[in-house]
Amino acid sequence: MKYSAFTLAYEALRGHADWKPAWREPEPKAEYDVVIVGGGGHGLATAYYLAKEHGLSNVAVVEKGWIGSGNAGRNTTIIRSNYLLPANTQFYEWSMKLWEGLERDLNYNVMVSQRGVLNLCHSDAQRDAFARRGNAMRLNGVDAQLLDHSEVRAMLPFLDYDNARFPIRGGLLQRRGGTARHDAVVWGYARAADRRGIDIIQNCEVTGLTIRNGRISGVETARGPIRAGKVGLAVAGNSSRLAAMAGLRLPIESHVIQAFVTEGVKPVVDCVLTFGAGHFYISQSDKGGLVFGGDLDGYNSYAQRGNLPTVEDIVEGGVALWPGLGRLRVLRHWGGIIDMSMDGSPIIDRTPIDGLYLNAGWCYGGFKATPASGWCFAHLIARDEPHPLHAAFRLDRFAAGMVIDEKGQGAQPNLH
Amino acid sequence: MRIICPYCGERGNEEFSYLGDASLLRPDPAGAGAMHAFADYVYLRDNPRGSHREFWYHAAGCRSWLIVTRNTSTHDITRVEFACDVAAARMASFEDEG
Amino acid sequence: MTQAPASSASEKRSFQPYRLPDGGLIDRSRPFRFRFDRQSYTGFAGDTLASALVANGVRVVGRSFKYHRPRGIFTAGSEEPNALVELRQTNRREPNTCATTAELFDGLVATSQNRWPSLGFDAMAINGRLSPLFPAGFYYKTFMWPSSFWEKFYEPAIRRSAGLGRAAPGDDPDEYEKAFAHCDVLVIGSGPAGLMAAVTAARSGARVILAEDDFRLGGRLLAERMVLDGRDAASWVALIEAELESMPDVRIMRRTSIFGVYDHGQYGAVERVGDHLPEPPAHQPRQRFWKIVAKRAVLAAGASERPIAFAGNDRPGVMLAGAVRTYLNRFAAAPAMRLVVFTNNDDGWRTAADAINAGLPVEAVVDSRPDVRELPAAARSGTIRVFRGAQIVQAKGVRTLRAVEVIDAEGRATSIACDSLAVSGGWNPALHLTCHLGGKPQWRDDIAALVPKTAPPGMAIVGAANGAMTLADCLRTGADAGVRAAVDCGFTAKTIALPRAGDDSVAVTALWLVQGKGKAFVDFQNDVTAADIALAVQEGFRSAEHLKRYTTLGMATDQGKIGGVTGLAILSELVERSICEVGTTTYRPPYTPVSLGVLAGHHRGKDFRPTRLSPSHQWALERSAVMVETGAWLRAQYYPQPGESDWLETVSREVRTVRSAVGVCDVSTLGRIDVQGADAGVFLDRVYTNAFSSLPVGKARYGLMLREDGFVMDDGTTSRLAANHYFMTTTTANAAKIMQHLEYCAQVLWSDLDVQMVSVSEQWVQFSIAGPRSRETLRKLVDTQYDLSNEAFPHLAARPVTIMGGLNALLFRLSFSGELAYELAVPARYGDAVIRGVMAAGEAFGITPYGTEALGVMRIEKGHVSTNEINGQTTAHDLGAHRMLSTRKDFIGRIMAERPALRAPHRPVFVGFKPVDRAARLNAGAHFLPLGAAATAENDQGYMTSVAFSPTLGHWIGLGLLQRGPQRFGERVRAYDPVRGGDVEVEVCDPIFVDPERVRLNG
Amino acid sequence: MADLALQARTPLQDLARPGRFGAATAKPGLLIEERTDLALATVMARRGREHDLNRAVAAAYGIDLPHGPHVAAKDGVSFAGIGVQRWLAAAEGLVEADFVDRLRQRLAGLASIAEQTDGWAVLRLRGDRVRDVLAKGIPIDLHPSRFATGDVALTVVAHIGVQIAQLDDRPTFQLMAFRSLAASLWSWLSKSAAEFGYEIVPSGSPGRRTDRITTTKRSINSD
Repeated sequence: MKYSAFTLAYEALRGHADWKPAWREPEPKAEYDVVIVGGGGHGLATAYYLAKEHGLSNVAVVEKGWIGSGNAGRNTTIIRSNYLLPANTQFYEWSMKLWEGLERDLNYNVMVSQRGVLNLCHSDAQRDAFARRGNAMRLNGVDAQLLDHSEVRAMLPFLDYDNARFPIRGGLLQRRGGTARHDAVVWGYARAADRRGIDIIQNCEVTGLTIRNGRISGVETARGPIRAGKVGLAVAGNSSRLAAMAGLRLPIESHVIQAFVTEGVKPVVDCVLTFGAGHFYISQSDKGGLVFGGDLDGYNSYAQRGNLPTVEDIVEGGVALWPGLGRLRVLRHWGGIIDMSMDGSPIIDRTPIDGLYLNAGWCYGGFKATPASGWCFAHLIARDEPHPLHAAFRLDRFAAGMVIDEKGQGAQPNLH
Repeated sequence: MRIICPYCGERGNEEFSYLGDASLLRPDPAGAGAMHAFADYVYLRDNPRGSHREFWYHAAGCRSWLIVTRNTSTHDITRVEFACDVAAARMASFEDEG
Repeated sequence: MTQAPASSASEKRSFQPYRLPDGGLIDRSRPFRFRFDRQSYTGFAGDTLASALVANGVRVVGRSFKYHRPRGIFTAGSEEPNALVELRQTNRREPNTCATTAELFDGLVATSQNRWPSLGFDAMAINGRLSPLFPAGFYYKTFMWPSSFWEKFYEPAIRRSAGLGRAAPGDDPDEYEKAFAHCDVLVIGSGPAGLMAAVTAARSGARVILAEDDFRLGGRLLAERMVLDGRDAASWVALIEAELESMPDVRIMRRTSIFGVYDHGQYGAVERVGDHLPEPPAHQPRQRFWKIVAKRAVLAAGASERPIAFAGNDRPGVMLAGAVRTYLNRFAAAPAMRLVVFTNNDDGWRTAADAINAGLPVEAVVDSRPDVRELPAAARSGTIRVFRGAQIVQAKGVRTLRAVEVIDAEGRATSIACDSLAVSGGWNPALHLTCHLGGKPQWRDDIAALVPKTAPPGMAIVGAANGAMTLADCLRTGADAGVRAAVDCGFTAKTIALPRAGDDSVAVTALWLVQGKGKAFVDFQNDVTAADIALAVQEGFRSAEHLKRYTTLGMATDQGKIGGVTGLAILSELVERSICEVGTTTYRPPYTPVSLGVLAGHHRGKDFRPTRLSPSHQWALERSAVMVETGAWLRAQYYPQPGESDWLETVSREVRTVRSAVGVCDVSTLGRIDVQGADAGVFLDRVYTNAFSSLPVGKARYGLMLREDGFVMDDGTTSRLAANHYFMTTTTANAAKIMQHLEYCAQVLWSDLDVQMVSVSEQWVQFSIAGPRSRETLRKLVDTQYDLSNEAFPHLAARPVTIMGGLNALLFRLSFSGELAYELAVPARYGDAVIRGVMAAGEAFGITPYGTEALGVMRIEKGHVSTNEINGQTTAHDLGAHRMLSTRKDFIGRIMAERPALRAPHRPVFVGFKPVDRAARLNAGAHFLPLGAAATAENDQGYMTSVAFSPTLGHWIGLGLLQRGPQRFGERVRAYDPVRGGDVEVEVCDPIFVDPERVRLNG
Repeated sequence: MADLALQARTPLQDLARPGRFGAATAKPGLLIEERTDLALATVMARRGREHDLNRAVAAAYGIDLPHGPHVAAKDGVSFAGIGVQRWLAAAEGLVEADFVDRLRQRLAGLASIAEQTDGWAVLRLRGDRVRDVLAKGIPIDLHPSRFATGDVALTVVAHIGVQIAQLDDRPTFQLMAFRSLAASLWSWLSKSAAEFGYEIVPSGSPGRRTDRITTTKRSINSD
């Protein structure tokens, strides 16, 4: 049933008796053209675009838990395309364009809210770096505005301007950036993919990859073997573990990053805000909770939890930036496992195994990439050749030196 | 997390900085295929879920580089060694072999 | 508000119509006046806001999130879903504060939230009538057309109606603090199990911390009429408390919530130091954040009662049965005048007994179990109507409960008039802390509850938190855990005699949902009903996490403490799988909400991060220096003089003075590392791209360091003070990073080398003295035996000297400005004296102090790279420094710097820029485009890294990275800066703008 | 230059002025004294000379070098373990040039010596509530059973690296931070102590070095 205000009203009168499951729960078939491992946003989007853009619908998405149980369901919901380096800018801008039409595309309200993403700067050098980035964005056709101190102050009068350790000098604003409802993105893609005939198979952990003569022929799962002509990996923090099943080592470390939400309050901040002199960013959800986060915990981890020093570091940044936050309360904090690549940028590429494709290295920014990641990965899998939008996200770029290092931190993942 | 520094005793992880996989050995820069070996050394990681030997630097303490054996799934720490001791032992074993 | 005069005390007491005449753990001699929604009331010391409201007969205390239904106090604890208020006013306003845990104080002001215009009449209650349009997840299905309406119309409307309370309008005026505590045994909770654990462990000599959320020890014992060792519970608690207080190694932390369990025995706790007072006492924080490190922990957090879902189960007057007892017994406040009890377990009957004991009429007890064995005396005597095997299908009333509909075992309907309904659906162990490190709970059928399956390392779980529901079991498991914890910590612990206590029956038969007409709430605060769960399941949201996320069940401030298990049970019935199979959602920290202020402690404002100050700081302030944050440092940016109109005029004057006379600048922020040892030279050869083992003693050399990935990491000068002794400088930004890197190289990579290093950054204050008159200035400072002539002390000389009559110093002939220049390092404590000395010595030559701006201008004029160019993305080739890459030795980064992409000819290379229109201003961050080319990414050829107005040349100059830059001198390109509206034609040039022949340098 | 006095400034010179501050408790919970008479040097063993270094220190100062985070002291000279084969040597009340120079001479070839006299702000802390004040920042366990006289620790207080040692059983603690961070350390300490009331006592050490220096040339080189 198509979702609309009309059907909602109609169903309200009928006691909502007719709503069908948003996606089926099929048994896995013996064979698919393509198996996507990972039922997060990226995997589901890949499946959706395989069907929509490439006419491939004999596709399964296999997920070890419930769809969206990884980082798709535990991020801070930010979408933006305010990148410096051309490879990233163009890719994330394509993602932004897909976000802007996603609700009508999926017939699902994923609540894309373009309320603006503002990065604050606290020194002349930082402002110049923002100018460099903003100009790069503009050259790539992305909106960017450099705000001075008074413009920031007019926009967000409640921040600490007069007693700050690191005074606010200005900021880089991308008005088209904002947030989207993370769970809805998963469900929207799942429902839309399902409607195009794709099998979404939950509680189906992949336990092995079937490889013969350098070519993949299927996956072993907790629910039995599944044959596949092509297999795409979109498993975020578990990328190294899956790759190891194919005998591959990746330029990736799995790290934990924490996120936080406060109790709901009436609207207080109407944009996504990042502190440039500490590790803190914040936005307010439609339900009223302030959603915030900061830096990684900084060590390899597969445990979905963080530790206190990072909690303190993040909250200190928050209260330093915005002293009025002191009396609001954290309701919940949690950790996600992210696939930190060695240069901070993603990988969407073929692997040395024929028919095995890799979508990984999203660091802490995978959510905003969801549509373009799925779109590009679908293109790569369907055509077996990269689309120009992600051609730079190669697996061999490290050995060749074509790193895409936005922060200039080099090969130390926890610093990106 | 709490790391038992062999010099300073048990401390919170905020006193340390992290460098990652300690099983990597800097390749011989004069060796054949050094470029390839260095690319692997600098960029590729096992990234295991489970036991992981990793470098931590006690930046706010004794400034020792440590090798910590820690389970990345449970965060349990089973061993902490001075990195220089491990390096010395490795060098000694090379010399023994000859 | 001031303390009320004592004479009016008795008068105030009469204003509490629902206060029982005696009993309770309140201090009737200390009446407190408070306000709720502008109405004035009184309560007593020992009350919570909720108990005082109960005593005053206030029924409606809040509105629900979605339907704005009137709600009353539902619990007596931190799991309260309804009675959330805005506590205090203006900048001390705390939204969403549980009235049930807020301690009453004189002058307390609270306001109800999420209603307009008033709590009694809320216009948004219309949502309740429109509720068929707002089922679970309705918003995912609509608001999609037209797309621009989402941000403009739908979303703002949703956001305005969402949220509960209002955040404080301004900065939080209170202080916060952090503290550390260490112990052998941390006991969490001071109910019967916790007290036994604490006292047992403490008697063994173990260091014990007993943390209690409440302001009073005792836990559930305070709320029940129980007898231990022949004493009433409160007296028994007092006895144990006194013993614990007397022990030196026991710390009792009241008003302290353990909110989270973290790796390796760390516990996060918040002590509410001043929340029970109108404002925190002088010199004390509002709250204190404790980080507790414990070898062992005993979790004795008790259990919380859960409701039963039936139509109208949220009506004001419906309250958890245990909470009714708490108000009666602990607070002597009557939540009811005509009470009905609805229970599925034996515990509910206690409420009836306690109500009767308090003299309150109990209309009926409705027990869903057909086979209740024993009834309390009052029920047996026939004064209470008893329904066995019956259910309440509906609670009626809007702003207060008026009646309940009972369907008895035979299916007959009865309506019972009442003003209160005590509900007990059983108890949920408070197992949250056991899950913070990844533990999963398991289902226990006999108590119809989730209990911990595993405990975090070092934690024992006792009492009701572990499903031990009787008092005797609580006491026993607590004492046992106390012994074990002490023994584990190396103490000899004896089992102590357990107090005699009744062994009450606690049988329960699960009942989650009574089918009926009307909304049956599961999550009260978020208005999630049983029908919402059913719809979610119908739509395929069958995993516990999907259910939660689709319906928002368990996402309110109580984080599912009230409705979580009930929701799972209803889900499991709908999908016909056991609760184990359905699984639970994950319990995350914090256990109860924690203020951001306390987690930040005093690290806000200027104390957000430490500030490093140079020894010349005080002097610079006296000179009216404008200070600027440079990493952790505050540095003098420029030194304005009277009559100068703006910073540019000042900076230009400083530059001109240095170039024409002499200036002094504090460069102490550079990292200084003392490197010694027989292999110090070899070591430096390996970390720098260029050679240092060949550097003569008494000389300095500029060095470049790469990261192992081949990109430039840092630069600086290193001097050889003796054969085995080098003095390295790093950039300000990278000082700590380089120290760590060098230690890595020495300890990990080349531990066979004899090299030792230590930071001496703090030992020395270092001044750059630059300009054609710098030698003359120094001549007045440096003791006469030192020859400073160009021959004796040439460029890059580096030697110890004494100055000002014997003060030891290091003198370097180094120049960042391109002038004849020196850097003088002296022991830090003399920094203030020496800067004054330098100024006095240079006075005759017209010396000026100069700040970081002038320093930057002159380095740009000289084409020296700095942090803007060494940004982690540039190679030695990019920076025109490839000649510094030695080909005769290995060094860090050598191999990877040879990767093809790092040597690619299209990489932008370091060059200088001048505006073609000399009046034009340049901006760093501008990108370079070929003249006439479109402003697109394809035409992007590099960017401007640094700019300055050069007073020497009289126009703006820039440094930057441009593709094939060095081959394009004289060519013009666009410096395109759309974010600042800039588009300037610039000429590519040599990056050395001033004195390329280095005449001044060698002067 | 004749009339230019070389006044030394102590790290806390304008911050810690003697007097009584914070809550008006009957007795100050904390007594704070800034020490300005310590000559300090980092002593790092040369590779392969560790045993000789131990012997040389024992011979010169009668002190067994501690191999761990402890301080060994005799006659006003102390060696505090601050890392593997690394010590902070201190001399009380001495003219620092003499101490560090002599240290260089006596340990030549055995250790790398770097003077740190000016690098540190040094506070001595005592009083009934000293542990309660320190608990507000020192993350390590200072309970007498865990940290006793002679123990040393390098750690972090309020994001500031510090070195703390227990000097006696009263107990007196010595808290040190880098000079540039003295003001931030003071911000933390004064706020943390205010609840208990604190008194800043004048430096009890002889020769608070604000007088004009009289030292003569000495070597900065070690070899």
